[in-house]
Amino acid sequence: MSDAIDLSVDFAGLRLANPVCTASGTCGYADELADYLDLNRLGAFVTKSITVEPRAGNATPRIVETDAGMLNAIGLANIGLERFIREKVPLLEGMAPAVFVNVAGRRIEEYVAVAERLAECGAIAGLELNVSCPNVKQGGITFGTDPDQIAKVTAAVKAVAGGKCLMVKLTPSVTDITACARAAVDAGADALSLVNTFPAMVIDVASRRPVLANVTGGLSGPAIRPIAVHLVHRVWREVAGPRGIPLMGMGGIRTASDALEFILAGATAVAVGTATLIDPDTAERIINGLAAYCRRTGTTRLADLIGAVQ
Amino acid sequence: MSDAIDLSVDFAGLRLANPVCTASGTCGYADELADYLDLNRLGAFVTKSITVEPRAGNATPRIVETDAGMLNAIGLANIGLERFIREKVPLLEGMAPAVFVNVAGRRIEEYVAVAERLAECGAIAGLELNVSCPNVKQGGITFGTDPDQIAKVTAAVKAVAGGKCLMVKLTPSVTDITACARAAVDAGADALSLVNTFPAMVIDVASRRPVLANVTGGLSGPAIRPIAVHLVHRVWREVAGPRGIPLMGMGGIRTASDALEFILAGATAVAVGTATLIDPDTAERIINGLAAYCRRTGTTRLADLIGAVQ
Amino acid sequence: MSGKRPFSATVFKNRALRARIWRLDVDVEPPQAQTFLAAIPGQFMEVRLSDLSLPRGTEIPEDLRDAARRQIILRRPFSPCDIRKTTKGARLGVLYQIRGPGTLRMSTLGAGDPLSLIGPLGNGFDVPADLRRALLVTGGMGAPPIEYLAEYLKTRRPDVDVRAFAGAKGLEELPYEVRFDNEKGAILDEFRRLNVESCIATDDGSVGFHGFVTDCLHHWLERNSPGEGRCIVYACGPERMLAATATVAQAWGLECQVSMERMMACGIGLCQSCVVPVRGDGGTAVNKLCCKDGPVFDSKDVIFE
Amino acid sequence: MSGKRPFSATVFKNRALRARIWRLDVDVEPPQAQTFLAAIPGQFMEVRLSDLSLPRGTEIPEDLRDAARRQIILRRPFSPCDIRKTTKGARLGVLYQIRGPGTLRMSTLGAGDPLSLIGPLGNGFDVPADLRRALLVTGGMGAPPIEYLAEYLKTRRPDVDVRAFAGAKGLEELPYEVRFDNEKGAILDEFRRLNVESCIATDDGSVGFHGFVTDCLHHWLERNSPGEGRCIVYACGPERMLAATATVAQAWGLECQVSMERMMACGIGLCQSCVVPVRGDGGTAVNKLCCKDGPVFDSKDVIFE
Ligand SMILES: Cc1cc2nc3c(=O)[nH]c(=O)nc-3n(C[C@H](O)[C@H](O)[C@H](O)COP(=O)(O)OP(=O)(O)OC[C@H]3O[C@@H](n4cnc5c(N)ncnc54)[C@H](O)[C@@H]3O)c2cc1C
Ligand SMILES: Cc1cc2nc3c(=O)[nH]c(=O)nc-3n(C[C@H](O)[C@H](O)[C@H](O)COP(=O)(O)OP(=O)(O)OC[C@H]3O[C@@H](n4cnc5c(N)ncnc54)[C@H](O)[C@@H]3O)c2cc1C
Ligand SMILES: Cc1cc2nc3c(=O)[nH]c(=O)nc-3n(C[C@H](O)[C@H](O)[C@H](O)COP(=O)(O)O)c2cc1C
Ligand SMILES: Cc1cc2nc3c(=O)[nH]c(=O)nc-3n(C[C@H](O)[C@H](O)[C@H](O)COP(=O)(O)O)c2cc1C
Ligand code: FES
Ligand code: FES
Repeated sequence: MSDAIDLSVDFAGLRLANPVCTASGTCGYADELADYLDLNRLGAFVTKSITVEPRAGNATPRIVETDAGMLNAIGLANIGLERFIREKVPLLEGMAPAVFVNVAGRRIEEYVAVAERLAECGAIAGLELNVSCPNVKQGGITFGTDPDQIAKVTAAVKAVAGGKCLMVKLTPSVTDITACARAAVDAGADALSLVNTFPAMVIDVASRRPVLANVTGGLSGPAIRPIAVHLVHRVWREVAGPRGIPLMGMGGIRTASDALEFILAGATAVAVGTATLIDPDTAERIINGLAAYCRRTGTTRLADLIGAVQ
Repeated sequence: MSDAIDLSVDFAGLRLANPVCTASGTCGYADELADYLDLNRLGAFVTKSITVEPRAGNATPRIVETDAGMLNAIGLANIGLERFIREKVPLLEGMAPAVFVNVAGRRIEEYVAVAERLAECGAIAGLELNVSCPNVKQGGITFGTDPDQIAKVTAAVKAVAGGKCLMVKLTPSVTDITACARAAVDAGADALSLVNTFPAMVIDVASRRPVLANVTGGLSGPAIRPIAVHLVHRVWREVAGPRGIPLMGMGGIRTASDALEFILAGATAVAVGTATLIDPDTAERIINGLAAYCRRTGTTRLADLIGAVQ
Repeated sequence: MSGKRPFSATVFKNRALRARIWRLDVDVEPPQAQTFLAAIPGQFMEVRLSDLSLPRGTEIPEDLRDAARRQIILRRPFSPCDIRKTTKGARLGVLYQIRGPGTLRMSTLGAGDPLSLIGPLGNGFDVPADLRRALLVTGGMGAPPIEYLAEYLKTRRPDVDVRAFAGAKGLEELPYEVRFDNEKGAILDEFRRLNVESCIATDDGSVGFHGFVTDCLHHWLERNSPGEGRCIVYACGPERMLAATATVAQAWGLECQVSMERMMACGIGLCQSCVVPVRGDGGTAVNKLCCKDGPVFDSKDVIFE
Repeated sequence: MSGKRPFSATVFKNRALRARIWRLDVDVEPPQAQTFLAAIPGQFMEVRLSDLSLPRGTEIPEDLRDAARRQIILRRPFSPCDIRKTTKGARLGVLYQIRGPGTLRMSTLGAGDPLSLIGPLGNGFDVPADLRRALLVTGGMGAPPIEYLAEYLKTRRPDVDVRAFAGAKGLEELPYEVRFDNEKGAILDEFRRLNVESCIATDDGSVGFHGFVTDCLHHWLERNSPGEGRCIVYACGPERMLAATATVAQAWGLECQVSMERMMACGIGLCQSCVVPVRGDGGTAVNKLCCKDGPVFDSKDVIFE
């Protein structure tokens, strides 16, 4: 790679070697992915959601494929806060990329409890607040669609986050995503990530039942990319750009061109989710592709492309 | 086809020979499609949007393909109310299927003006209110996302619709689609159609410009189907089912199985949009496929499947 | 009447002419064979490519790798470069450039493969009975309908004098067989075989005249003048080239027909995606459909971008 | 260490055994050839099928036509039915049933085509050193790993007595070559070649025993008893069949290993889509991953549906 090209970006004060990150829930707690990808090449690593108590998640089937996408209804299955800190945080310690831990809960106190404990971990650079998981019966999506609730949970977590970068993850299934973005930023969010999955459903016409045991699931993958690019662009133009808040864009990213669409639309970082499930080394191929694009187009600083769509 | 199978459905008092319809904006005013499809086999025909004045629509490019979908930003290009009545309504007169005319406008008075004139045309069975077009700068989507506005425009049109079946078309890009559905039904809608397209954007990374001249467009096609099925199911369960209001479901329907997903989710009728652009005889193939499904599964009345998902 | 439904043709042959320019021949049986044999150059067809496989990863050019991943759904429009009678029906030639996921998939077609087509669609070039001279101008992948027009005129209208002007960025983008003739320099074999004089222009000067094809046309007119009788300029290529051709034609007082390109979702008049603004009555702009009213328009009517 | 990345194998052969049951053989070169030669039966691989073409419309069975249209993105898991050394590396056999858009596309692969694989993945069947008898039970498309296990045991553990019980809905769904032996009636050629006695059961009685394969197993145990030394029942097939096999094994006090199936998005432990509930310490249910902790589990641990 030409050393004249600078892929690094400033993400709310964190220097990321490049903008390419993992998307929560598609990369485990890092160790699962290490066999398939050089984790140290990532811009940032975002863990799957952590809740106070361990959660078994939903019954199977938990996934179903759709045209150019997939539905998941994992149900925030995770090992719980304490086991995470005991077993997984030590593994994150040596990692070069910034580590974000995705935090979920049903009530504000649960978010606060997780954030409080994680604030003590030196290996963790930031928290991503999952206020928008569509696959949990109580809570989850209700926080994510109500700007007041977003503000409350953001402010509460901010108070205990001890200087960690606080990123709030927005759901796309709202009438006005800029209202949610504004609420999070006003309440102290240092960054925003978008988009989470879309509530969706597949019916097996032979059995006349929903395919997923949970009935509905969240749609991700290339199918949703053009909607996600649009939402990133709106949030960038109306909220994040003017306020100097960085965005982590995601939704169907599979190639460097896909990532560039998000960057040009206003994302400082991008996250790869579903594509990692298909080709676990996708993030690395995207990083190489971004460098190649810069070389081809004479771009010396990738950061100059952020929000640069005309 | 076995004569023991009854594909017909009762749609707000209209008897449709089968549930398969065209989706507004993908089938012209009927004559365009006649070379490719036996129009008389359709359940209902829904015209492209009509506005009071003729509209040239947006600049080109007006479409761009995406993964398993496409964006359009036609901008309600149409010949205007008077030319429509003069040139197109006579062609609709002989048609066997029920004809719905899709009505659009920027202000309530415009919807009323169009509806008033169309109420006089005997060839027209119903009106579809497009309160949700994402590709028109003023108006359009703003009506569609605000339950109060939906109620107002619905009530105003209902007052002049002179007994025509009034169907209100909902946008999927809202926090709570059931609130919009309820507003329309409370204001007098006889039926609801959903979903319209999702606001979306594709950026050409070589030129660093949006591909569409209009910057954004509406995403349609198989990519959105699982979201649309979910929304139809929600509206059916929470509003339409209990109130006895029929739904016309659409979004990515391409095969009989796709159509059956919508029917099982609660749609009384289904509309084919993007798939007609690819294979103009799709609707006919779906009708045949529905009959085959009924035969295979021993279903004598297709209408028994409406909302029958377990 | 719903007689224009999609139908299945059969691949006869598919091969690369240049790195990115391929030629596909497909066989069409009756009754569609008849409608294609009656087609006018400039008419096109919509081809379904979405179910075909991608070429192997290594065979996909670097710059198309990301685009190749797009899971396509829409048909693609192509204007035949050749339509001829066979014992069983008709054989259509498609000259195509590999530009994205659709044409990449097209290149994996092999003999015997089925291919779903809709067509012939749109309005082709108008060839009036009193035509005496046809000046054919093509730029880049505007070639196919012009190539067919040349053949069409030579076989059906031997009374018309035909000459061709072909432009491209460079030799690699010139969708013809180039030959070197001792006397005339580089010539295009397709036109030579038809006995049509051709002149080549390339932006990079890699072959033929170094410059625009419209300059070639202009120079030729300066040297030869349009001559006696009705003379029409027929053009297909990038919009800027069509606009320049129209300007040259106008300067010489010649009629000019241009075949326009637009992104098309349906190709049959349903979606309104392909509008071309033309001058309506009283000079106001009116949108026409490239797929249904075109793709061939009178250049005087078109409001170029 | 990121040595398990997707890699490209090359198709050697691909052919139909029955209407819906095909066999694919792919060649794998070093270094992956070594890891596959060291693979344990029951391990699997994730195959990328999304870029392949669909079969012609007419070759797609009626009941799969709608499903065939799905534009797939996920890889598909398959357990090799055979892994053997070649001069250049290893050859993997994949026995597959056409069930949807992925396997339909798989059937269009031809010799020389590249195929992207990840693997070998998961944990295979455990074959302890003191094993004396292996009772192999398969239902439907549970066949491939069991077939490989039979061969694996015969070649690497000649000290173990192996017997197979194969069930299916009917003859057409039995993914083996069926032969008729004058003495023994219908037998499975794959097992005969390995010198493994096999017993067939079909739900419709179209071949072999009319009934469940677990009844076959039970009857056989009644007639023969498990015998001396350690005996393990190895099973792969639909969950209900696995549960029934576990019950029979338990009734006879035998160990039983089952290979489970789940809808898998990734196959490598990232997505948590493939959980199998097992009895944890103290009897509480704990979720294990079918792809990473399995697909082979001790039947005593599994909480069947
Ligand atoms: C009436 C008509 C006739 C045509 N005849 C031929 C022909 O004979 N031979 C040939 O090689 N090509 C022809 N084309 C263009 C051809 O349709 C496109 O090259 C093809 O659709 C590209 O598909 P793709 O998936 O490979 O690339 P895509 O990714 O779909 O397109 C690659 C790029 O090509 C451009 N493009 C694609 N389609 C169009 C279009 N319809 N109008 C303008 N720009 C477009 C866009 O800039 C796009 O970014 C014709 C187009 C029209 C409208
Ligand atoms: C570890 C493992 C090993 C396997 N080995 C083989 C093999 O050797 N040979 C073989 O033919 N098949 C095998 N399968 C099943 C195979 O993966 C599916 O048949 C294949 O993915 C179907 O893909 P499709 O696109 O054709 O059909 P889809 O449309 O994806 O599936 C068709 C139907 O099959 C069922 N199905 C698909 N995938 C799974 C799954 N993973 N678990 C349970 N049900 C499923 C669903 O009911 C679905 O409706 C294996 C599965 C697993 C998990
Ligand atoms: C299997 C799966 C599990 C996911 N789990 C989580 C999760 O635990 N927390 C979260 O915030 N997002 C979760 N997501 C959402 C992704 O992080 C991402 O926002 C979304 O999938 C869009 O990106 P993609 O299209 O690249 O997958 C999950 C997505 C998938 C596919
Ligand atoms: C090219 C195009 C034009 C459309 N024009 C209109 C329109 O004028 N009025 C309207 O209500 N919906 C319009 N729609 C939306 C469709 O009627 C339909 O709601 C949507 O496309 C989802 O269905 P589909 O996925 O089957 O296309 C248009 C869609 C397309 C693709
Ligand atoms: S391409 Fe659809 S109207 Fe022309
Ligand atoms: S399939 Fe993804 S964790 Fe098992």
